[in-house]
Amino acid sequence: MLPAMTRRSLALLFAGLLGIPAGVGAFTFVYAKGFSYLSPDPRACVNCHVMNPQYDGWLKSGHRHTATCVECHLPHAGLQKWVAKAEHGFRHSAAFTLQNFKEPIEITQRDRELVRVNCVRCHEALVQAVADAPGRAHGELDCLHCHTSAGHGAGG
Amino acid sequence: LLTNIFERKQEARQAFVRLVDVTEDTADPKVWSQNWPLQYDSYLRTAQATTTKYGGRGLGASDGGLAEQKLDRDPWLKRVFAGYAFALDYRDRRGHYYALFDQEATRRVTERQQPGACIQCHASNLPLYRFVGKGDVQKGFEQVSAMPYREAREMKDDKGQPLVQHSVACLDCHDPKSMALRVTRPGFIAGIKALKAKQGTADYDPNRDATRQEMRSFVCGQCHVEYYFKGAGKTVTYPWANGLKVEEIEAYYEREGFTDWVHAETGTKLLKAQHPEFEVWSQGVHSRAGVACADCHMPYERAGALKVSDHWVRSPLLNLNRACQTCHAVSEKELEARVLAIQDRHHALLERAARATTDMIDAIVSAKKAGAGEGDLHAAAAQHRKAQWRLDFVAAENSMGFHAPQELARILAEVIDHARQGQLEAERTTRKK
Amino acid sequence: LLTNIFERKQEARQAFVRLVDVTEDTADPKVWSQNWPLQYDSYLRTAQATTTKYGGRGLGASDGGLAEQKLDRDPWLKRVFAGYAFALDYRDRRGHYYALFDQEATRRVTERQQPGACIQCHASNLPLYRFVGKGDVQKGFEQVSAMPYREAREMKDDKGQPLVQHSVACLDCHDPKSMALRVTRPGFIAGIKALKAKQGTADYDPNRDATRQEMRSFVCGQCHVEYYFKGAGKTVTYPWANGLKVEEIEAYYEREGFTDWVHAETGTKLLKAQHPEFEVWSQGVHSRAGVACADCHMPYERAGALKVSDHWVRSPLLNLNRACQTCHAVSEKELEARVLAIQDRHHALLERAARATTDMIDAIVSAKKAGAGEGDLHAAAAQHRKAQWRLDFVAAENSMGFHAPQELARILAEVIDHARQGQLEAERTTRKK
Ligand code: HEC
Ligand code: HEC
Ligand code: HEC
Ligand code: HEC
Ligand code: HEC
Ligand code: HEC
Ligand code: HEC
Ligand code: HEC
Ligand code: HEC
Ligand code: HEC
Ligand code: HEC
Ligand code: HEC
Ligand code: HEC
Ligand code: HEC
Ligand SMILES: [Ca+2]
Ligand SMILES: [Ca+2]
Repeated sequence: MLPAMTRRSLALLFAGLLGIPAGVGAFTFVYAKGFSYLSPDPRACVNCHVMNPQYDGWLKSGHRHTATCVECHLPHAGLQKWVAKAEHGFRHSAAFTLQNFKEPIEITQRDRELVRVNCVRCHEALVQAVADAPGRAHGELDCLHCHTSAGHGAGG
Repeated sequence: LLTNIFERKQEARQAFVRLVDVTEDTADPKVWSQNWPLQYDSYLRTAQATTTKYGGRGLGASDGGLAEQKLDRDPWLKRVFAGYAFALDYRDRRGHYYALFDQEATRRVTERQQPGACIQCHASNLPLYRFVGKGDVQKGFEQVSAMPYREAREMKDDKGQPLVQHSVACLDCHDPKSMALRVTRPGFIAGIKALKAKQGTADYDPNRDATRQEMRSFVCGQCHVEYYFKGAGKTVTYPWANGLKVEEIEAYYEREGFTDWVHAETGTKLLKAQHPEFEVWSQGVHSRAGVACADCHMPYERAGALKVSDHWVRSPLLNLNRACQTCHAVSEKELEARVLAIQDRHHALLERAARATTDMIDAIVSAKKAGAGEGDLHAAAAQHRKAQWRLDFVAAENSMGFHAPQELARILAEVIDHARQGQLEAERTTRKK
Repeated sequence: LLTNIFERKQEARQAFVRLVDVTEDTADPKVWSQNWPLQYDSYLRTAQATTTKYGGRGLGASDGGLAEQKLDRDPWLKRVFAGYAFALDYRDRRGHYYALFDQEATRRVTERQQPGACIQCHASNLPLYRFVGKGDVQKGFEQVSAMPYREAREMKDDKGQPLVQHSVACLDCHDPKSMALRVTRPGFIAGIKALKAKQGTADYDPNRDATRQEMRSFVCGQCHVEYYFKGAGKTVTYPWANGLKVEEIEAYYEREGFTDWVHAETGTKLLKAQHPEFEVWSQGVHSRAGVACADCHMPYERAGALKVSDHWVRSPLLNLNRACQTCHAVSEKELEARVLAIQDRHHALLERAARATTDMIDAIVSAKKAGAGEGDLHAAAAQHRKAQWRLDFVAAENSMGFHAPQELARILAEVIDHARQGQLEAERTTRKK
């Protein structure tokens, strides 16, 4: 039996090579229900208890009837979507398995912007008059500046 | 639901069609209203009289027609402004609709000589500036500032049309071509440039360099700021070259050797502070968190299928759900209670600081009666100048403590320290004898 | 790998297994550790020395072994406490591990006579109270309070086992049967009851009536509070019958006609304020929002799949992500900057208030030198008493302004007002002559 460290690095290498969702190797992937990433079912995301707070928040939010996790957290243009799923899948599964992530979990800048794009995607009609200020540095209105709890709290 | 959203999209298609063309010469908001009726309708509401516990009392309780007279409500104001126009007539603020009207009506203008500089923040004045400056706004601004108030106010263009007709209006905050936010007040543009230079950014131009979120505060910072009229040209100037903190601005004035007026009772050379909302907000946790003036004073409101900015600029306490609740998920009652907890505490401390200041004035007056000369009262006068500047900086700020509770309490503590030391110095002169 | 995740899922299910039985007599945390090793491990960490800009400096920079000497860092403390034990030795606080040790080591105990009352907050003392009270904690508490310190400290049970061996420990905050939070300090139980009565709730019992969230602050309020020793019995008493605000507590003491000591230089009868964290927190926006001491000082941390409370009770600045980020979605750097903005502003104002107070002391001293008698100095003494009470209330509070920034700045403003007026009164006496 190989020492833990080597096992991990091997698995990561293996995952890296495959470059497919979940990353940390087929076994773990299945075991951890990594297939979550292929499913729009919110419960899928919270196979990882580390995300229970966000799931609980979502259950309280006005969006529980209208938007699932992936609606906000994954891009919705064909290819991009699969790339992001793979990237998420790898990063989250790896982090979860190695337990080397910072808590509370903090959304990355990239994902934050991704979410914002999804807000506008659904609410375009409503916010078309305000969503952008053409010709100005950082002209796009940051929905999360006011709606931080959207998707995860009473505020939406 | 989806169909629901779909229908909305249909409606929305027709939003903001430019029916009329608006240009740099379109000062009249009525014209803009044809393109942007929603914003115009709320803008007109600034004519409504509103009241909150400490907010501006639009209707003149004390004398009909005009806003409430602060001098009657807080008699100590008369005392600390002795010898200055503000001891004559000093009222509550009210909605933007009244900006021009109230300026003309105040006895500070009707009974005292005032310069054209006053107009910078009380009228939609770009056409005036461009006309006088022959196309050059900056030149026009400088020349208008130096004119007597009435002359500037009654300027007419070549066709004999009056150039100053409208209060704060669309043109002042929006680029008529793109509708993007912009700042137009020469005083602000020069002031923010000097501030950024001090902070290490050379040649700053807000209309070019500011983010959208910054602009949502800058447009207000055009007017809700401390200012003075510099030199014989009476150029409206924002004293920010040294920073925005109360002592940084004070240091700026000391370097300039500037004085607004001489106190009638004590003979001390004093400074006047005006509505430093922008400066005070910049010291609070909301500004740290990137919360802009417009976030609270012009929150989005849902108008049919559209979300638009509420142009009824007013006290957020009249609109807590939109102004606060998107960020603070607590009841309106609790939000109001939090504001009042801050304001009541602040108000009591302000009264205490005012008492210390008038005690100092009493002491200097009786010292003079007892024969103390200017030389003897030098130390007392120095304290009077510091105390008055700080007291006024807080009293003239319009949020009754909310914009930066700890910072404003800190400044009031300094008022008391300087006022009581001024009192000590004054009493000592009589002891010396 | 597989096993790694497998373990996670196991942990997730497993609850506490009771390996040993703990009872009201189990003061030793080592025993509890067998059932709750995670909490015990973090609890032990309170022995570690930590430092933040204004937080308690665990290691004695100024003299090895003990925490840093405040009297050396802030010499004005020596002056304002002249004639009192606190002018002898007054150090920074540090972790709970040291509570008992530091109390025995202070010169306030080694060189001054102190009562058993001191032990209420520095040791796990329920066994002692029950033993002395023959099973009745309240009786035991009263009798122990009246004893000389050493006698109480060295009490032994019938088997000759020392009754006081442990610093703050599990038993003090937890019911050994259910592990539920509980308050055990007689002083707190009586104090909160009096406070609730004033607020209209008769016969309040925190262990019966408090919500869990309230208990998350009450357990701390057992000790992090202002107190005094009432009467000859030296009963530890929390002066809350009139409310928790600084002036409400002052009014309580005036009604009691209580005095802690007489100032050596001025002869004024003064009050001592001790660590009013609970009282000050109750005036801030966090307590309004229902944020408890434990939320920030004992945040949950994930140990595998379990969530446990971090029993390494310490400065939240050492643990910003868990202490704050659950509620504030901003970077740790920004959070620290917000705290320091509050603390730096507060610290500068505290220094200003201290200067005003020592100036007043100087003035009274020279007035006495100049021959002023007690009668002449009556008015000055009244101001001295008010100023000192407020200054100490803020200085003894341990968050350097954070727990309630505006309220603490407001109190410091009042310190300055009273101190400078005391100075005026003192100087006037010499003028009268
Ligand atoms: C294999 C376990 C696991 C699954 C399944 C999982 N996550 Fe995560 N997720 C994590 C971990 C661990 C982190 C923390 C990673 C870090 O901070 O580096 C995380 C972080 C995140 C973040 C914040 C960090 C970032 O990348 O921006 C988001 C958003 C997120 N997850 C969304 C989702 C969504 C949506 C799903 C379902 C489609 C999902 N997760 C499924 C384990 C998982
Ligand atoms: C309506 C949009 C929306 C939906 C639906 C949604 N989220 Fe989020 N999520 C957000 C936003 C907005 C943030 C960023 C919050 C912030 O900036 O603090 C976020 C942040 C996160 C984070 C990072 C934690 C943080 O506070 O930064 C995780 C993990 C996460 N979401 C997981 C989920 C999971 C799991 C689901 C489904 C149960 C879900 N989200 C559903 C909008 C959404
Ligand atoms: C400056 C604060 C702010 C920002 C930024 C912001 N909103 Fe809002 N939003 C509000 C307020 C205030 C309301 C409530 C309006 C009302 O109740 O009339 C609101 C309401 C909404 C609503 C609900 C309308 C309804 O059904 O009641 C949606 C959807 C919405 N915003 C989406 C967005 C999106 C998408 C963005 C980003 C493009 C965004 N918001 C940016 C303040 C903001
Ligand atoms: C999958 C589509 C979708 C996405 C993505 C989405 N929303 Fe929504 N949202 C809706 C629907 C549908 C409603 C309910 C109908 C309505 O009010 O428009 C809603 C309601 C809201 C409301 C009204 C309050 C409430 O809870 O009912 C707010 C505010 C809001 N969304 C903001 C946001 C923000 C901010 C984001 C991005 C973080 C976002 N939405 C992402 C579809 C979406
Ligand atoms: C976080 C919310 C918030 C922000 C940001 C904010 N304000 Fe305010 N403002 C308030 C509140 C609350 C009051 C108190 C209103 C009252 O007493 O009725 C107030 C009062 C005022 C008043 C007096 C209003 C009246 O009715 O008398 C003015 C003028 C003002 N603010 C201007 C500004 C300017 C200019 C800025 C930006 C530089 C700003 N505010 C930023 C919340 C805010
Ligand atoms: C061109 C100058 C100018 C600009 C730009 C301006 N204001 Fe004002 N504002 C005024 C004047 C002048 C008054 C007082 C009017 C009066 O009392 O007659 C006023 C009054 C107010 C009041 C008091 C309203 C009341 O009901 O008491 C608030 C609040 C306010 N402004 C906020 C803002 C905010 C927020 C912005 C930016 C979005 C802003 N102002 C931009 C000049 C300006
Ligand atoms: C830098 C911008 C600015 C300049 C310059 C300015 N004002 Fe104002 N003025 C304001 C703002 C903002 C308010 C609303 C806030 C307040 O009332 O404190 C106001 C309020 C007023 C009011 C109503 C409240 C009161 O004070 O009675 C009057 C009258 C007034 N100004 C007259 C004048 C006169 C006269 C001058 C020239 C000596 C002048 N203003 C110059 C910005 C300005
Ligand atoms: C005191 C400054 C001020 C004045 C005067 C003003 N606006 Fe605005 N306006 C704003 C601000 C701030 C925004 C928000 C812009 C942003 O977020 O980029 C805004 C936004 C708008 C928008 C974009 C959509 C929306 O509602 O956010 C339109 C259209 C608009 N204003 C029209 C007008 C019209 C028409 C007038 C005159 C009747 C006017 N404005 C007067 C400050 C002002
Ligand atoms: C766009 C977001 C946003 C809006 C709008 C907003 N706030 Fe805040 N508020 C914050 C943030 C961020 C803080 C800092 C503490 C924190 O991170 O929660 C804060 C802090 C506060 C505090 C505590 C700080 C202090 O000075 O005591 C109060 C009280 C408060 N807000 C009240 C209000 C009220 C009342 C309104 C509306 C008039 C309002 N806020 C509007 C985001 C907002
Ligand atoms: C919202 C968070 C928060 C809450 C709630 C809170 N505190 Fe604090 N506390 C702090 C911060 C931040 C500091 C400053 C720490 C520093 O300066 O290193 C502090 C400092 C302290 C200190 C000094 C710590 C040291 O290292 O010197 C003590 C003792 C303390 N708090 C006790 C309490 C008690 C008792 C309560 C409840 C009655 C409480 N705190 C509530 C955040 C909090
Ligand atoms: C009501 C609870 C309580 C009582 C009674 C109490 N203490 Fe403390 N003591 C504390 C708390 C809480 C701290 C930590 C906060 C601080 O240092 O301000 C502390 C800190 C100390 C310290 C370390 C810091 C310093 O002051 O040098 C010493 C020594 C000390 N106490 C001695 C005593 C003595 C002697 C007595 C009796 C005269 C006593 N204590 C009574 C609660 C109490
Ligand atoms: C039985 C009394 C008692 C209780 C209960 C108690 N404390 Fe303390 N606490 C003390 C004493 C005494 C000290 C000072 C120890 C020393 O300096 O020797 C202290 C020190 C501290 C410190 C300073 C730590 C450092 O590193 O500087 C913090 C923070 C603190 N307590 C917070 C709390 C919180 C939060 C709670 C409730 C969860 C609590 N305390 C409960 C008596 C108590
Ligand atoms: C100064 C007070 C204090 C002391 C001393 C203390 N605890 Fe706690 N403990 C708490 C608080 C507060 C909680 C949170 C309880 C809640 O949220 O209901 C807690 C929670 C717990 C829990 C429940 C699970 C968890 O972590 O939240 C256990 C088990 C526990 N403590 C064990 C211990 C043990 C063992 C000791 C002694 C080594 C100890 N405690 C000493 C205050 C204390
Ligand atoms: C359980 C939730 C919670 C925790 C934990 C918490 N806060 Fe807050 N904080 C709040 C709330 C609620 C407010 C009030 C404003 C608002 O509603 O956002 C606030 C306000 C503030 C403010 C502005 C008020 C003021 O006094 O200036 C600061 C700064 C702040 N928090 C910092 C911190 C820091 C630092 C910590 C950690 C040591 C912390 N908070 C922990 C919920 C929390
Ligand atoms: Ca001025
Ligand atoms: Ca005391």
